[in-house]
Amino acid sequence: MELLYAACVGVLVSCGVFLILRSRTFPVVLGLTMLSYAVNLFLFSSGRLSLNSAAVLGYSKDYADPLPQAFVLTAIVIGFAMTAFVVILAIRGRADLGNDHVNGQVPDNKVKGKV
Amino acid sequence: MLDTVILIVFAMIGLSLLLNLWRLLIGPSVPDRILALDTMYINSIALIILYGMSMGTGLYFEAALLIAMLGFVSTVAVCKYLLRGDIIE
Amino acid sequence: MTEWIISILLLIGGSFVLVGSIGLVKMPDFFMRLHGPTKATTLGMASLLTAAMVFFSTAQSGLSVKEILISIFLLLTAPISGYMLIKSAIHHKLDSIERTQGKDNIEDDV
Amino acid sequence: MRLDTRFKWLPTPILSLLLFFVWLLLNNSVSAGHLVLATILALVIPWITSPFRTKQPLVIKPWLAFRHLLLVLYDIITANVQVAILILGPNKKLTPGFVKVPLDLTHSMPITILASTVSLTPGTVSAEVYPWRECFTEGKKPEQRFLLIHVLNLKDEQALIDTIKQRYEAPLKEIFQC
Amino acid sequence: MIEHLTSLPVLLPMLAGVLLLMPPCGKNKSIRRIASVVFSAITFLFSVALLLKVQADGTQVYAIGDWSAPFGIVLVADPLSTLLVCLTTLLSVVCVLYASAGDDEKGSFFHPLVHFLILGVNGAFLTGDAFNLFVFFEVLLIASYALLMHGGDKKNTRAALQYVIMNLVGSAVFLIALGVLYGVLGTLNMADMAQKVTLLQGDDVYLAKIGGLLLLVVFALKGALLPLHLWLPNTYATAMPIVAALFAIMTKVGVYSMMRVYTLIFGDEAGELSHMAQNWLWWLALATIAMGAIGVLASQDLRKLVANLVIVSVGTLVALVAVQTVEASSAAIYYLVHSTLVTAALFILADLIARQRGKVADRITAGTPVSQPMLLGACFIIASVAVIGMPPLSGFIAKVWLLKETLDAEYAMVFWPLYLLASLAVLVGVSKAGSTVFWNHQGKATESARQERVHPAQLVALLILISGAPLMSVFAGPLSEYAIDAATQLHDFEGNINVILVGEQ
Amino acid sequence: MTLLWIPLLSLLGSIISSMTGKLTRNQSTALSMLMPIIALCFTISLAPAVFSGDVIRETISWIPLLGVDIAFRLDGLALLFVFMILGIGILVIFYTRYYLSSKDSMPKLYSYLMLFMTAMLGIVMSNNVIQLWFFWELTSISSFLLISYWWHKSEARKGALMALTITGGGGLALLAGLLLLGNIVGSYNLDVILASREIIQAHDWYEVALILVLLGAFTKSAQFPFHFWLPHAMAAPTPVSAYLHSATMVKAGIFLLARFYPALAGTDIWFILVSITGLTTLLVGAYVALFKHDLKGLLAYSTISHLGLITLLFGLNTELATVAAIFHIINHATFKASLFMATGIIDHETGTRDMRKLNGMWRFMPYTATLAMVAAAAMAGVPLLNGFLSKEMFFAETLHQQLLGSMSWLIPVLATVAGALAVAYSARFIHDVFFNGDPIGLPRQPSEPPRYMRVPIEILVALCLLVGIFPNFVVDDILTAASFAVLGGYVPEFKVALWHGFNLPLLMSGIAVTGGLLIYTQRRYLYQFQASLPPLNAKKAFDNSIYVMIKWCQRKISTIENGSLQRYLMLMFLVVLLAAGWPLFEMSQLAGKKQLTPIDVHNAVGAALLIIGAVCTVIWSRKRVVSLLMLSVVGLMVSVAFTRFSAPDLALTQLTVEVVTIILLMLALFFLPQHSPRESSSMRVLRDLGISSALGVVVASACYALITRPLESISDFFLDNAKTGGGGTNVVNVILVDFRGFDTLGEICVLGIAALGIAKLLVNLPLFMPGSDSEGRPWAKERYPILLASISQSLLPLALLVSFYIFLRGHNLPGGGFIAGLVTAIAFILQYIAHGSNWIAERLTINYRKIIASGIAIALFTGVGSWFFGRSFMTTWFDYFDIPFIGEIELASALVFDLGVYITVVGATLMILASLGKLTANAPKEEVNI
Ligand code: NA
Ligand code: NA
Repeated sequence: MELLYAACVGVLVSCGVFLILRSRTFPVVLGLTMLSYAVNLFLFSSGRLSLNSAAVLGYSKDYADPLPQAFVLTAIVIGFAMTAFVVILAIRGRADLGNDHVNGQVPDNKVKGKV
Repeated sequence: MLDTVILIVFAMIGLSLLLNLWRLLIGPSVPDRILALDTMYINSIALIILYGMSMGTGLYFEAALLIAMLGFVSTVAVCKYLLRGDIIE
Repeated sequence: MTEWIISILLLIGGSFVLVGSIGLVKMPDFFMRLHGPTKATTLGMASLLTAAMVFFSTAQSGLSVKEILISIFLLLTAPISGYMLIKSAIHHKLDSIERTQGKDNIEDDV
Repeated sequence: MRLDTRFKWLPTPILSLLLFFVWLLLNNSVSAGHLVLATILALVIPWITSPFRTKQPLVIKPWLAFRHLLLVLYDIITANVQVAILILGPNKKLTPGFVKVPLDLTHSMPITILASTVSLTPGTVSAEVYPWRECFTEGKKPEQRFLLIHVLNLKDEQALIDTIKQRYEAPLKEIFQC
Repeated sequence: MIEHLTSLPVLLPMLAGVLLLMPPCGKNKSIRRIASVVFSAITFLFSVALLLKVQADGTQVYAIGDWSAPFGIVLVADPLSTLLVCLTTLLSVVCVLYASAGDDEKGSFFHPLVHFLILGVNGAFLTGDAFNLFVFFEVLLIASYALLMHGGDKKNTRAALQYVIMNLVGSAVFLIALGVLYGVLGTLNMADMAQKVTLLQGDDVYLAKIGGLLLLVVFALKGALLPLHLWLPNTYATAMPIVAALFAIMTKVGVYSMMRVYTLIFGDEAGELSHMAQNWLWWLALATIAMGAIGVLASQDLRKLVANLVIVSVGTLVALVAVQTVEASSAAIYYLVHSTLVTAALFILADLIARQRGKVADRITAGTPVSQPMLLGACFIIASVAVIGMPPLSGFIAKVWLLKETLDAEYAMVFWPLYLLASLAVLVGVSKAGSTVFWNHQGKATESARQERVHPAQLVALLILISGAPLMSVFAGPLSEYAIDAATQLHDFEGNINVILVGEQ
Repeated sequence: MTLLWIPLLSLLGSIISSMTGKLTRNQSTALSMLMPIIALCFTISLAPAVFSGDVIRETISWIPLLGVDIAFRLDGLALLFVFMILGIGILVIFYTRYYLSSKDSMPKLYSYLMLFMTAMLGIVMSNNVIQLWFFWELTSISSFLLISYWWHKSEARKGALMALTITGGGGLALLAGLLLLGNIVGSYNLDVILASREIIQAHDWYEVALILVLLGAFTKSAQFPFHFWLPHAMAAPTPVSAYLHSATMVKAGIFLLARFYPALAGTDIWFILVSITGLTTLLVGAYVALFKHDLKGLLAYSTISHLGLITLLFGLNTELATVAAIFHIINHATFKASLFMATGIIDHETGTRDMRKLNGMWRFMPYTATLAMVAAAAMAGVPLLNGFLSKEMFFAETLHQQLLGSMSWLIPVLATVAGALAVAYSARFIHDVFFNGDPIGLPRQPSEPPRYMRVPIEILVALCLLVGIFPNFVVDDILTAASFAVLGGYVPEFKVALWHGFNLPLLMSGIAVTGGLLIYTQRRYLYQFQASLPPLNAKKAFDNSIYVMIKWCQRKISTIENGSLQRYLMLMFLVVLLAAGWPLFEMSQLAGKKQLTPIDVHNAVGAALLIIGAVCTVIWSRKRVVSLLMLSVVGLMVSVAFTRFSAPDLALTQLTVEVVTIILLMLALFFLPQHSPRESSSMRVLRDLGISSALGVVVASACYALITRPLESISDFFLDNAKTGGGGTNVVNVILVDFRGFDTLGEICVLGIAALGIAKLLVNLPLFMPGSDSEGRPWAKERYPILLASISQSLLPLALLVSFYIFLRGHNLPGGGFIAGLVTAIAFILQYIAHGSNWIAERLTINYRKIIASGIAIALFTGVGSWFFGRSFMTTWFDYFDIPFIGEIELASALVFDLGVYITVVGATLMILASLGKLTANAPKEEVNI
């Protein structure tokens, strides 16, 4: 299971990073969201994986490490605030600049094969 | 026996989820995909409830409850988007 | 005894959920696909939740009935989700299969 | 049809009752503390949310409503078995169709309940309420409304319309007295 | 109150931010301005009080919620962090004062956002917990995002978008780093981490190294170290100048964090991991200086120029951090304060000049003369002399000091020529810019530009900053003692552990 | 009185004169001259002690930790320079009174001049090398200000900039050199450095330090090839040129050579560098001076030449040469300053300095002409004048050296050639200006200047004569004292005399005079030859090189900072890859020793869903809606994973956040274009794929390495103390509101600030609102579907109830303020979706700003509350109360804190959505689809 978990984190990172490297704001925002999923899973796993041991006293024999869970909670909330901001900023950017390119302008050389 | 049954039902839900994913992937239309996603939400409730039962803990009930409530909101929001574009107008 | 009840309820629930998803995949057009998830899945969920209710009521001390709540929620919301979906399908003018009757009952919504 | 309640402090008795029970359900408890809390919530929440409620007809016949609820639940179960069979059977046998059911109900809440019922019961899903609200001002000129439904396996259109009107719409009219 | 002094630099800005959103500050412009200035002044005074206390009684450790380290979050006020807190709060006084002349009304929520930014910066300086550091980083970042858009235009939006996206990625990296470190060390209190690092064995060492290097990436991004500096020039050059002036402290947060992490956690005691980033830091710092110098020469407007000066200062600071000796750190501390004040002053000056030059604004080209050449010119000369590092102002002392302390470093033979050449580039860039802007006149000023006068509030703000350079020079003696004291404590592994974890003074 | 007063008085003078704007010109001048005169008198009072061989010292502690002190010393060399600086300074101030027109600001020039004077005094009196550098750079700054005094003239600006660049660069080299010296001897004290000749010259860094110091000296003293700034500095007012660019500042470099002579000189490398540079400068300066038509240009090059001469003398490494050098410093200062002043008079009276126009001035201003001619004769080295004496000594010294081996004869020959050239340009100065026919097209009718304008020149010319005729009487003391200082306490036998008999130097002088006159008379041929050479314009070359450099920088910057976020991000990801990947390769084994958990089928399904969802989000990223739906699958599966791995709180949070995120992204979908165009080339895609998969692999490996290792963490403390110390059984929640409540406080601040920021972003936002969807379908007619509207109304109370439930139980069971807040917010968002923002606005008049503020305030004040119980911030309190009938209940301050969280979350979330909603509610949708 650990391998599967790590693989999932890796896939999320890859997909997130790939999307972040796109040129339009929407995919970038999607990528950031995806990356934050990956990061949350990663941070969460720093307390190791444990089954049926929620850190609620009296509900199980041994308990998962609660500290990373608290960290991830904070991270999720902060990530949410940041995502909200960047979404609205992207909208603002589109409104101000007339396009949704992350660089604020659509490159002239849209010729294929040219970066 | 219950454990076996739970395993079987797990498999059924797992299969359902895969079927949902299949529909989600092939579409063909956006409403099709939304429908598949909505069903996936509901099937996840089943999954979580089953987890709870297999672990013998009710700690995950609220998660299921929230999926029930919130999956609906997402579905409605996406549909509203398809219909009107602006979801909060 | 309760184990039997729980098992049967679970199996029924699981089957209905599965049937709903099968319908989702199998049916030929969107409108027909909608039926499975709105009905079969909802009932299946109700059955599963009842099983859970019985399970927790017996496994732990005291009655556990809060699972009903999820069922209530689903019963309240599933038709509306279906309604919103079918509205968007109509808006998108999705094709229904040839033999669908009464297509002219649909009004153009724009 | 009545829109206003008897008690100012209890504008929506059914809702309050629902909240009261839901609270107890959520907490799995009928301890004194929760009873008090449930009562308080059942009174306070409707009061807080009252601005967000449009005036709706009141349930005049609660008992009838309860009976109707049981009937619908029964129908849901039977209908689902039927639908399951339809789904698992060969697709070719199915003859889907769209049906327009004329409505006698005028208010949105009863219409919603009817549409939900229809969606949960035999092979039908509510699709649209015609005419759209944008073309129709509530309470002004009660125009004829239709409910568009999609039927999974349509055999007899008129029979279906009659069933819906009699089995589901009529009780609702009575419950809400409209 | 006195026993809670350590928490006040964090709590007061939060309180200020909150109160400024509420009536009567929320509605009334003048009340809001007065309240904001008063609040920032109070925060500054309490920070100074904390500084005095730290000087008198040694490092202060404040356990939030009475949960002692490593379990709870502690605030650690040592000479270095307190100094930076004072600097930050001073900057905030200047900023709100300056903005009260009218800039604050070019968008909503300026004052609360400034206080929230200060909250984040002070928190980052004071916290002794790595995850809490992340939280405060985010506080200051989100506030900076919002402030960046204050009174902005289209260019501004574009820069902000890029800045935000890069920093979001940075935050993700930060979290991964924290995850790795927690996963290896089982703690995120920095002193505790330092202690645990010494006990690492086997492959765990390399996992910790991943965490440490990723943290370095994050701090390098915040601090604008090459090649992660690319966000800075546009961001600072398009932000409203007073905001950019305030941002002068933000890159320093990154550098400060580097100092903390790479002296305490991965410092001398860290065994295999000690000084693991030194080589990286060193070469990146050099490249940053070079890049900044090139940028200074290339700049076509004043704000861009100052932004590049910020990059040079970051490179210089990081080079000093990389030397990792007490002496170099003390030079870094002095240089940090100096460069923050001076670049902030230059941003403000660029703004005042731009206002008085009308259409050409702050572009380095012939244009209409400023309407108050004596005042602005004098201030510009002072700031320039300071930033170039010429006597008699603070820049000269910083330059002498940092050259002296890098002489024995491994790479001095690369650093010295590079740094001196960069200084020359800065000299050429700044003097060329100044003589063009002030002396190369062309065309007539528009009526509105001609009537533009420095507002008294702006003047006071400017003078506070400008006076920093001569004061830091005159009081270089005591300041240098303070810096060395701060650097000594920064490098004192045992002492830090004892104070934070054991609670001994 | 202490030494400090000398520069201090001068500084005081600078400040005083800057404030004389309201006074008359005479008053201003008098006041300005006062301070230097006092300083001069003071210096004179100190002179006897110095002449007797004492060195006066004065130290004030400044930055002891750096070894930087304010330290002054007055020895013979310093005394000589102080006399020159103050003496000529006073004369220049006096002269300036008549030179400046009424348009020019006199206080400003005086102030700058005296600031410069301060700096010069500081240099020559420093006893600490860092302090020396301090004043060294101050001369650069004040010289910049003085050259650009007429800043409206382009050449003044450019000349100032050039001077600053060259001398500033040299200054940096000097600093490096001085720091090295300080490091070698372990002190910045000049006394120590000067006494450490052996240590220094034996040190590995000696050559480097020497070169650096010489760079400083040569740039300042305009030695070849750094000489070109000096002629352009002539854009300054003539008094400034007289003072800075002949008598004092350019001598600072020479002073430096003299100052460090005891420590640095005497080696071959010193000889080679200094003498070759001096010789070259001597010749180049003298040669170029011949061709200058501008009077000041001629004088500038002549200055360069003379500076070269002095440098050469220092390079000759003999004691007598050094004495000669010092002597020539004095002589050059007197005649060159007077020549500049004379030029100033000519310029002042005629309006031009062009020698092609200036002819026959003798007739218009015979008195001035006489003075100028005497000074020029001194410059040429005519007997009876001071220039002759030092030049004789120079010639003599060139003969005595053997350092070029068999080619040593070259030096006297070249020296003679230079002497001839000097005679030639001096002759030109005299003949071309004062005789040579009638003036051509002068702007002004010339006449004698105001009487007192000539006084400074008279004094200086008198000095030339005095020194020339009675050298022993006038300069012996000071020359001895200065030489004593330079030579480190040893003065050779020297005799400054008018007549040494017929000897080789005299012959050389004779050849030089004859040759010079010959060159001048035959200059036509020389001019033709010069004209045939390609023109060499130093200013253009300098400007060009600066321009080229700046263009290069701009190109570099624009290629590096090309505004492409993808580039920046790629760099960042590469750095991350390196940082995280590198240590992975150092590991011996990735997997740890922890017992692994087996995979079960539903986990596999979940993982499959997650992975496929993620991959499809990427694949369909250009079909934005579909991509978003795929992302939802990922989000859902992440929540499911949290439940699976025992994190119910996380699952709840993730779920609620997910919904709000989706809604936000729906908004983005509407306001942003519906599709992403295909923009990336295949190569680009391949590159990105490479980076992203590498990163994925690295992070996954790190993750795997972590979770397969056992962990010892501090968490047991939380598990042990949650109930007893925090009063709750949900440890995660207790951590959030108690152990690490500070994080949570920060977190809600982030949320609140984000909401404020978003509201800020939305002010005056011009939105693109398409009138149809991406496939061109117009939007549906029904804005608020009827069934949705009524069902959402019914859900609201239910959702509030649930959120209250979740809020209340949070401390002991999964839930809490944040989740509850989001549930409430989502319930309201549903109302927005179902009814629109106008409908809400009619019913709910809440200022979200205040809500957020009060939420944070509640949390903050809960924390502060503990102060009143003498505890630190955020110390929580809880207790159990037995209430009759109801039973035991727990009251905890953490609950109030959580309430703050709840309120902030509701406020922030709704503010974000409501602000956008309000903006679009009444705006018409456009019929265009962009
Ligand atoms: Na809207
Ligand atoms: Na999220």
